[in-house]
Amino acid sequence: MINLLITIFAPVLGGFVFGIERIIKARMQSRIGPPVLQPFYDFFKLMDKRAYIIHSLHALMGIMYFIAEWFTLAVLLLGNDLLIAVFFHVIAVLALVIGASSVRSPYSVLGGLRELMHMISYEPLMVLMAVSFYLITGSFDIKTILSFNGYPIFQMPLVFFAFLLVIPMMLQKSPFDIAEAHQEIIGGPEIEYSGPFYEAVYTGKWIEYIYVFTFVFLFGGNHYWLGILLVIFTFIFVNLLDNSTARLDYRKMVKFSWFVLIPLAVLNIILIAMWR
Amino acid sequence: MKLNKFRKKSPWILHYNTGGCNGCDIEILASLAPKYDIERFGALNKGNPKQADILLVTGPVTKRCKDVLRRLYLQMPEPKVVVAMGACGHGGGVFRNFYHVENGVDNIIPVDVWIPGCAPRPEALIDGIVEAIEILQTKSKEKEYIRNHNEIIDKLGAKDD
Amino acid sequence: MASFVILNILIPWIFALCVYFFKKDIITNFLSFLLLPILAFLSFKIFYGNLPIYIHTSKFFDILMDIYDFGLLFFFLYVGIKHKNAYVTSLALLQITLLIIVLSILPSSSTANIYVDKLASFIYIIVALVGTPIIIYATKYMDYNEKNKHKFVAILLWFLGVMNFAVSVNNIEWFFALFETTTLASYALISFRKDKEAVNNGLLALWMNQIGGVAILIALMLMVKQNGYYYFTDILNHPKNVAIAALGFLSLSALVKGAQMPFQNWLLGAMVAPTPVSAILHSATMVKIAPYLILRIAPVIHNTLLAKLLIITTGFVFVSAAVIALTQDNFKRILAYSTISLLGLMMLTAAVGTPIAITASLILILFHAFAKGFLFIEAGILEKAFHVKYITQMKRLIEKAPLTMMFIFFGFLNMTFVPFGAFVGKWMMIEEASNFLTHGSYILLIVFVGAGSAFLSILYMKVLGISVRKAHGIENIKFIHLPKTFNFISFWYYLFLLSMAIFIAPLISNFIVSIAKHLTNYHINIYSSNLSLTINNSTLYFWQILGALIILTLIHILPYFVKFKADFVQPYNCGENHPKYLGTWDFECIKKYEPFLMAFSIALFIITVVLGGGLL
Amino acid sequence: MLKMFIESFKNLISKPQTLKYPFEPSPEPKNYRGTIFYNEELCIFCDKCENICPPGAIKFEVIDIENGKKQYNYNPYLCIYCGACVDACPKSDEGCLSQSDKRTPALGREVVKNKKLGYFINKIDNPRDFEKEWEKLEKRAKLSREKLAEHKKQQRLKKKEQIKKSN
Amino acid sequence: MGKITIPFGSQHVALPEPVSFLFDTQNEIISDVHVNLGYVHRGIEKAAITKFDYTNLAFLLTRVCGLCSITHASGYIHGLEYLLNAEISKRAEYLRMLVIELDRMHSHLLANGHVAEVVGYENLFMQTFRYREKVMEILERLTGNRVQFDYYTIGGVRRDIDLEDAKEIKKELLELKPKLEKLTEFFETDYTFGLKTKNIGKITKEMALEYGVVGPIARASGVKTDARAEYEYLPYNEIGYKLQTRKDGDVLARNLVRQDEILNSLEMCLNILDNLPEGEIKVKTKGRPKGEVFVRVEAPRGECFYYLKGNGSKIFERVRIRVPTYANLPILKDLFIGEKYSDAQAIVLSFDPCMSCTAR
Amino acid sequence: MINPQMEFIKVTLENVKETIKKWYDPNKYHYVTINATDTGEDITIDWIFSDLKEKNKIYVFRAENIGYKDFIPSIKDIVKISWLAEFELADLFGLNVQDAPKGVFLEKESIQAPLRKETKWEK
Ligand code: SF4
Ligand code: SF4
Ligand code: SF4
Ligand code: SF4
Ligand code: SF4
Ligand code: SF4
Ligand code: SF4
Ligand code: SF4
Repeated sequence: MINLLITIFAPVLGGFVFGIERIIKARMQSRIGPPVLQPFYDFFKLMDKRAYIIHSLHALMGIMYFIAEWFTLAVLLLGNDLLIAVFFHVIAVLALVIGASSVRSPYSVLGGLRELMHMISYEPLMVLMAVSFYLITGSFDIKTILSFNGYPIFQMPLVFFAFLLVIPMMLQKSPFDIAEAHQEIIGGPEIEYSGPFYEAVYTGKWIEYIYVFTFVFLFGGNHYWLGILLVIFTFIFVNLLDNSTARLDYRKMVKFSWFVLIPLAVLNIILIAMWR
Repeated sequence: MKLNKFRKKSPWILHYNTGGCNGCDIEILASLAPKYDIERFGALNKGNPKQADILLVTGPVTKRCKDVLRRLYLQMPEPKVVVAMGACGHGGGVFRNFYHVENGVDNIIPVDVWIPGCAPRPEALIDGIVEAIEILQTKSKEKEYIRNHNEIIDKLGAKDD
Repeated sequence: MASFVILNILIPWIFALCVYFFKKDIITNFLSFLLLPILAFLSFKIFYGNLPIYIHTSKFFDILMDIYDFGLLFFFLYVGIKHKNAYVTSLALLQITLLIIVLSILPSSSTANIYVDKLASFIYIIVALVGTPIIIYATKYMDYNEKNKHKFVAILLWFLGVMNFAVSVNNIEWFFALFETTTLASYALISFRKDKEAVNNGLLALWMNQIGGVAILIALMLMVKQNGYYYFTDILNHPKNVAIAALGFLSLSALVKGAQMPFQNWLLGAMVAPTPVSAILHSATMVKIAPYLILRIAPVIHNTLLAKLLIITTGFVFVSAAVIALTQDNFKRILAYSTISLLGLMMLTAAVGTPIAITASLILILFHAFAKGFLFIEAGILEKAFHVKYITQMKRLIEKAPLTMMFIFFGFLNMTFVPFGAFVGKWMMIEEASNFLTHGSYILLIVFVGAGSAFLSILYMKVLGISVRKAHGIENIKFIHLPKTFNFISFWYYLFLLSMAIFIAPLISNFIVSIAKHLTNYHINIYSSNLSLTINNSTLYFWQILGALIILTLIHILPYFVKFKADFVQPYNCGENHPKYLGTWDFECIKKYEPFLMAFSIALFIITVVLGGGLL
Repeated sequence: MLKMFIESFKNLISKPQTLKYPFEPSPEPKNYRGTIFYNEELCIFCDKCENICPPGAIKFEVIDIENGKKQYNYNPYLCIYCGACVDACPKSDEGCLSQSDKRTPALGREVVKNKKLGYFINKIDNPRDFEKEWEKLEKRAKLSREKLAEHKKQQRLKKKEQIKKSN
Repeated sequence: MGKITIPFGSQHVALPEPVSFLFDTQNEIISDVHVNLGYVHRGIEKAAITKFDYTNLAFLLTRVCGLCSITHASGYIHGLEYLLNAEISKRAEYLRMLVIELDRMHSHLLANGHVAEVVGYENLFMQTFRYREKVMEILERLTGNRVQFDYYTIGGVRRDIDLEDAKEIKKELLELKPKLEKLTEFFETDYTFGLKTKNIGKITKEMALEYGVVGPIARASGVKTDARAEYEYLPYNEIGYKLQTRKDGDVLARNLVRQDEILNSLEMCLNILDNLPEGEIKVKTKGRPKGEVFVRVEAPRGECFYYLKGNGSKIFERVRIRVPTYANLPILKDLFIGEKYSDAQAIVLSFDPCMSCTAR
Repeated sequence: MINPQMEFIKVTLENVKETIKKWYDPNKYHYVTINATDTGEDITIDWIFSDLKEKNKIYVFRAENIGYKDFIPSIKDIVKISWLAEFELADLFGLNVQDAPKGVFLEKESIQAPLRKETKWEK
């Protein structure tokens, strides 16, 4: 039931998370920052803009991205398989990338290509994470994991660590905000969207927050307090990291993911597998 | 629900220097920084006409910049306001009547708010933006045209490969 | 039932002869159209008939086969000498020597020479449903300024017959003959255009595949020497006794046939031939022998070192072929690399050998056949009707060739995305592998599968990205009239793929699981209810399938129909109006690593054969 | 990276540095170079301010050629607040021309009027006309100058003639 | 097939002013560059010899560029004073140096902050600007405007500094000092910042000499050049000026040279405030400019060069401005080749380019 | 007061390249810029250098009495970066400089050769 509610209200929830994040970020930079409801103000303002598009395909892909993100979240929360949810996420990426590449704007195209590099960096790790959950709890089922009497975080610390560093890749945060790279490609895939169509992409990102933090929550097993604690910790950590690093190159990101994070996760999995 | 009240709360800015001395531009930077932090009003420096509400223009508009300025203006979705910052933006400021200067932003695109000063303080910029969002709220979503719209659109046409 | 099998094998041969001799458009077209219902009917009849079927043949056929073998090998020798190709010549000589040795030590056996089980008939179905349409397509394709249409179609027809035959033989010595026949057929097809490049590539394919032949002969020798078995059924019935080295060599021949790195070049070279050749090689025939062979021996090698090494080798190929594909700019070459990559995956899953893995492998074979056939057909249409060969030329394809673009889009979606078969295969595989994580190779497997599919997705998205790129609205789409045949074939595949995706749950749980069950004799934990698919404890719900399908369908079809009422603007270019060139990344630096990947795959290859085969 | 990590955390828990302008005032420092104020009573119409003004934000228009009566017009939006006019004004000590330390408000929905800003701005109602009107004024002022010069020349000639006549 | 042309400018978030680079890239690696730098050409040199006379020309010339407005004024007015043969008081000289050095501090902080911003290090940008605001406050208090100081005037400066202000400014500067040192440390030791800036856009000493690079860019490559040391226009040797150099010549070295100079400027400001001589702030000058003079002054970005030619009338015959970016730009074009597009922003902004003075 | 040590070296358009080539050493001298002045009838061009070691020293290679149509050689093979100043001469003075395109600074629609005395600047 609660899953259904979260799924349905994901955009709202994500908006709040995003709003809080903007404040936290501002505070870390010793600014006051926008109000909490700022994302919603943006949302309604964008609703009210005149629609400008490059062509219909592009605009459509923005909307499809939003739908796919939402659907992915539904698959994660309402289905019972982590792995499938991980694979579903690719659809959202597809919509985003196709949209980004469909316009003749170098920034958008580069953003799309960089988005692919993001995908290659986090997708295998997500699979490994799902597998390690299976290994510990004996199921890919989110409900089983949440009723697992144990502390997944303590059994898979390395996976958690790797995931902690993958989150910036998924949420486009420094040092891995490469596809969005505001100062380089001015938002990348989303640059050409405007008005109501941009809104779809914009809110799609909020849902991504919920999607990611759901995974973090799972690390608490059936100790929900731990899950919540982890979510808060991750949230703060990711923002601190965002504020204390420069943006890296996409090559560095891919290398980092492949030569540091994935081996770490694999190591952890091997250790658990042998331990059992 | 009247959506236009939200325009006031999230003005996204596109900034373009059309050949001023940079004095105004660094004040824009300063107003992003902690001391003034215009993000308090939800303002973001978007750097992208497609998602901007306020076109913040500095400088007297040199001959080479004017087409760029037009393009940026045309790429912004309505409702939009144009804020000309600094003396340059109004009649060219100290560069008035120079041979390579178009004498202010209003000669190229319709301006809604002029911020006086050379360079204006960030406070003045904030005042200007507050003024701009008031105007933004009253604007309609109808398409806005610039002088000689069709001619200019033809002139600005992009090439394909 | 036996007669059906024989008909199934012979009809393509007969039709081929007719086409070859009559050289009449009507006859060619008619026969190729006719073949589709005939083969489809026969193969389904066999599949749902009483299996397995054993057909005993008289001694006469054995001798005939031997003679045929020698004839074939001497022909290779002739080709080698004629084209002054040392590889072909020496390999042919080697094969002849080995064959003589094998024949001299071959004991006589009473096991049936032809053995058709569910796996074989499954391949029949693929040949019928995927291969035949390609021939129909070829009849039209060859009308576009190509020569020797009838000869070409005849070879294709014959090829199908050979393929059908190859998967039905039980006798490994016969299998060798047919294996080499497919080699011959591929040589004939690849060098069909007779220009220098074509002949060279044909020779390349020839000698590389000959290595596979040699491997089979060595395997035969070892097998016969160890315990005198040289029938698949015998091997399967007495798994304990079989020389693991022999199986190693058999897998080696599979790897060669499956164009696994470092032997990928012959399949890439096949590009120079008319596109139907690629289509048929990549989808229904030839390369499918590779996973077929592994599947055949899967129950025996299950859980051996050989299997694990095979997993690593093929997994490595799966990833690295996908990576190398990123650097390519020829559309057909990209498809070829993705075939190599996916063949790796198929063999990997087959080598795992657990019932679910075998199911996964079969799913992959089926879906890959359809999707790849489809894609190559579209590639051919692109080439002939739109003169597009390189992905740089694919710019604005969505406007120039909307329908073809849509089909390509769908084909690509089928290759990796949820809920299509390729995804289901991978998902099953990871689910299954998660149970065996104490084995290092299975963790690697998961990494390989995760990484490889990510790379493949990137590849497809990159290509799609270029083809949808457009400056202005997709308003003035011109549906260029393509020949009816082309459209028929395209829709044939399209609808098949679509319906297979919707009904994927029953398709798998009823159709494919039955084959896997037949192969492994285990109960398989795959069910479907209400079109939802359950594997072990995980379920792919129908609403998920449907949702994904709707989203993807919307993504690839809707652009043609949706027109937003909005103002159009130009893309942002810093306010400038530069003439601009927008390609895509060619991943230049990966090319630098290509030799390393190659070297690594060679090393893996040798390790597989040497260690896996227990030669040390 | 680590240092900044800690710094960010410190910032998070300490007070932000932001000024709450416009909700709290942020006055200009004393001596800020703000709007130029004019006091017509003290002006001797020497035109020094007009001549030195770099952008030409001060324009005197001769409205009565007979008497040589001039009107001070000032465009605070064109002004670069350099203060050169005040420096040049011989009467600035008395306060004929002075630079206040307040900013001019932005020109948006309405024109903020003030007697001290001279004639021009008090005549304009629509902010959108501002620039155009100023351009016209510039032309008018130039013309009136020429006319005045012409007039003076005529008068001088007349005087000369008168002197001649009287002689 | 890998070629993608990426426009960078004229309107781009990472660029404060209009200049346009068109990069041909291959996998984001730059293979060719086309530069268009004439966006800001307004015709100042022509105006300087027609519309403006020597009394109000300074107001125009400070608006050549907002960041080093004081430098332009100094370049012009030093030249003018030479032509008018005007000797100015010590106090005025010291006050001039005070504002020039404060201006250098704010300009350098801006440049460094901007580099931090474009490498995606938003917080470092914010911190830099937070401290820069303090300098701006001081400057505003001293001159009456935050950007266009209009502080120089013929024969001296336009405003005096009163005792109370001097004390307060000194206090603020002393407070600022540890913070700026901390900032230097951030720049110097930050790992990710180093990844984006070390060995990027490298200029060797030989290259720097060959290309005639000036200012912090040259000093970052180890070339000892600084107009403050090479050209006597203000008594810099009296207030503890030190020439700062670094060796690496990459983006990071440029930032660090600036950072060092900020600290040196801070020292100088403190010295000036301690040893402020008494005297008039402005002397009366006579006559009209006649003759020609070449002036070199050190702007934050490097050496700023003025050529003035007067013919005894109120209006000059020729005013030539050569600004540091004008000298530094040619090397920039060659520097891009082979770098990644994602580093291009940092390279451009580490030059702290000032197009409005380049094109004038 | 400043104290510039200006050293004028008279050159002609023909020998300027050789003179500079013989004299120039990037390790000793710093190229500043090229400057032109319109005297009303003809043009004076200065190639300006400064000294890296010696204080206040400025070298000026001066070519006088140059006609508006004269061909001006480029020194970009001696000083790599002189092209920018040469482009400027071509644009702002409308001179005929070796290898210099027009339009780097000026738009086509604007007035041309603005820095000549004869060009009226007010609109
Ligand atoms: S108004 Fe003044 S400070 Fe602003 S750009 Fe123009 S000249 Fe510079
Ligand atoms: S590192 Fe360079 S060559 Fe390698 S894939 Fe990336 S862009 Fe291509
Ligand atoms: S006192 Fe003033 S008004 Fe009278 S002549 Fe002198 S400058 Fe002119
Ligand atoms: S302050 Fe300067 S610009 Fe303003 S009116 Fe006075 S002289 Fe003119
Ligand atoms: S300078 Fe002073 S007195 Fe003279 S006209 Fe101007 S305001 Fe009047
Ligand atoms: S802060 Fe943004 S708008 Fe301002 S100069 Fe920097 S990039 Fe440009
Ligand atoms: S370097 Fe540029 S900004 Fe600095 S003083 Fe010189 S012209 Fe002005
Ligand atoms: S480079 Fe730009 S910011 Fe710097 S002084 Fe010149 S114009 Fe001003």
